[in-house]
Amino acid sequence: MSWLSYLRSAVADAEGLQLKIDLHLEAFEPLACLEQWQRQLAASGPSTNASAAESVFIGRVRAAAADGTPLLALELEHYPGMTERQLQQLATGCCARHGVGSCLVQHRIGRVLPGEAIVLVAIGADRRGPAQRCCQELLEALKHDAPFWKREWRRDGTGEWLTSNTPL
Amino acid sequence: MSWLSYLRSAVADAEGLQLKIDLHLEAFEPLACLEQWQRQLAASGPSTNASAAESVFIGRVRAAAADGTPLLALELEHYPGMTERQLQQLATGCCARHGVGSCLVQHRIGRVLPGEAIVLVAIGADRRGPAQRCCQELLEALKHDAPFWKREWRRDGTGEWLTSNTPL
Amino acid sequence: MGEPSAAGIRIRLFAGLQEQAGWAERQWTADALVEATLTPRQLWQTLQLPGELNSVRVAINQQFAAADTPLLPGDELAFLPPISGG
Amino acid sequence: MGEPSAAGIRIRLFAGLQEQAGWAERQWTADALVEATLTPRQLWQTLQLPGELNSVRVAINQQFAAADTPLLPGDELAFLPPISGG
Repeated sequence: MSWLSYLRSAVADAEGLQLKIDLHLEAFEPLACLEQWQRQLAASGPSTNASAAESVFIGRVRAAAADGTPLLALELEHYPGMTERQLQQLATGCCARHGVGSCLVQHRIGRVLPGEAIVLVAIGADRRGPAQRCCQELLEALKHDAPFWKREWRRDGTGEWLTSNTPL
Repeated sequence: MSWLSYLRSAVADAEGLQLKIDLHLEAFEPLACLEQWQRQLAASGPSTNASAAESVFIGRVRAAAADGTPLLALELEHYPGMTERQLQQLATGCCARHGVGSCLVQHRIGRVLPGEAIVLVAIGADRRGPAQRCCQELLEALKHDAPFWKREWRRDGTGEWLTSNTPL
Repeated sequence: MGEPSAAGIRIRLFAGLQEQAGWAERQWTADALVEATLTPRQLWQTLQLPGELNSVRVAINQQFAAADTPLLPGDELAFLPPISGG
Repeated sequence: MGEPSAAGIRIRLFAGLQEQAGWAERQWTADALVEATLTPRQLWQTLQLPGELNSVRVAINQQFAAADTPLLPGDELAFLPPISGG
């Protein structure tokens, strides 16, 4: 399974926060990652039982480019080193602000096909409010403050760098 | 697998909305339900490809009762007929307001043990904003406007009906 | 379960309210309905249900309804204590 | 990749900016640094990078930084065009 091809993995447990961040060079299955993550949390002790509230976001590549034409693939460039560091900082800060217990971030890099997952964010907390707010805020943070760049490859072989995110 | 023991299932496809609502009398696995749901969506035609944005919420039974003592189990009573109808109405309205494409709601009834899932809401849309907002709004709606009642059973054998939800 | 008398009104209680009242379901016979319009509020008082009516929600035929909605023979009336789902 | 001269400043461009400039990485030699403080803003102008500096973000040693931060020998400087992740 290609989703096992983790590029780098950062696992932290600062102040009780269970944090895991991975960049994937090849397609990953969000639900398989989630399942593995829940097993890992369960194995890390009875005190970190399944969270009462879990908020999850999965983002996938659209079938169409920004101009409406069919999309061949999305190329995701990153800044090796800084991207991982920024993700770690953004996640740690966001989780601390909302007081949540666990955070999983999985992000694709490289050539991503329509329908494939680009990003997975999963936040576990004791209450639904913090879980949902943290999941949303972290998603916006990594969309705007983690160095990733998307290039759309169209069917005609031309490619164009995107200079902004899809509007909320 | 006990999660297959669906009590009732409502599947609708009004105005392009893919909707599935189930009440489970026995424990269900949220991720297995999600996977099955995604397969079902994929099988229903190429036009309903994997959504670009999917927002998911999973709620589980806490280990402690509202008064802090260990919880033995949560009993979930419902109003057979009205509960299903209300869920259907709430989901259809919420999805229409936010213009989302797919909606999965899974809810437990009966005796639910700590750590077990009570509720799963999964919303698929073309953009993250509508997916997230619809998921949150529908969760609040079903917490406040679908006839479910929780009774906490404590270790000492006493039980108490809850008269409100956990705060957001 | 109450008698399946379609001409009467089926009254249902749930959860804590059912426990406090000591019953889950009753059939209000049709002949008591002939004289005047009957509302959930009147039935709440007549049946001497516990607590305040404004702390519960009313459903008629499995849809939320106002406490002063006139009831018709065959209706299913339910008093719903505070909801705690999800 | 540029020369691993720890005393100079490594300059990196990404995505669209890299494509427009026509290069990905350069080494700014240390001897050009001795006279005065050097800032990302000055390097942006000196290197005649395309577009407006305020349309890009500056990172020094893989942390976001202000465009007027003094650079030190050994620093890694990056100009980041608008981000589009997630």
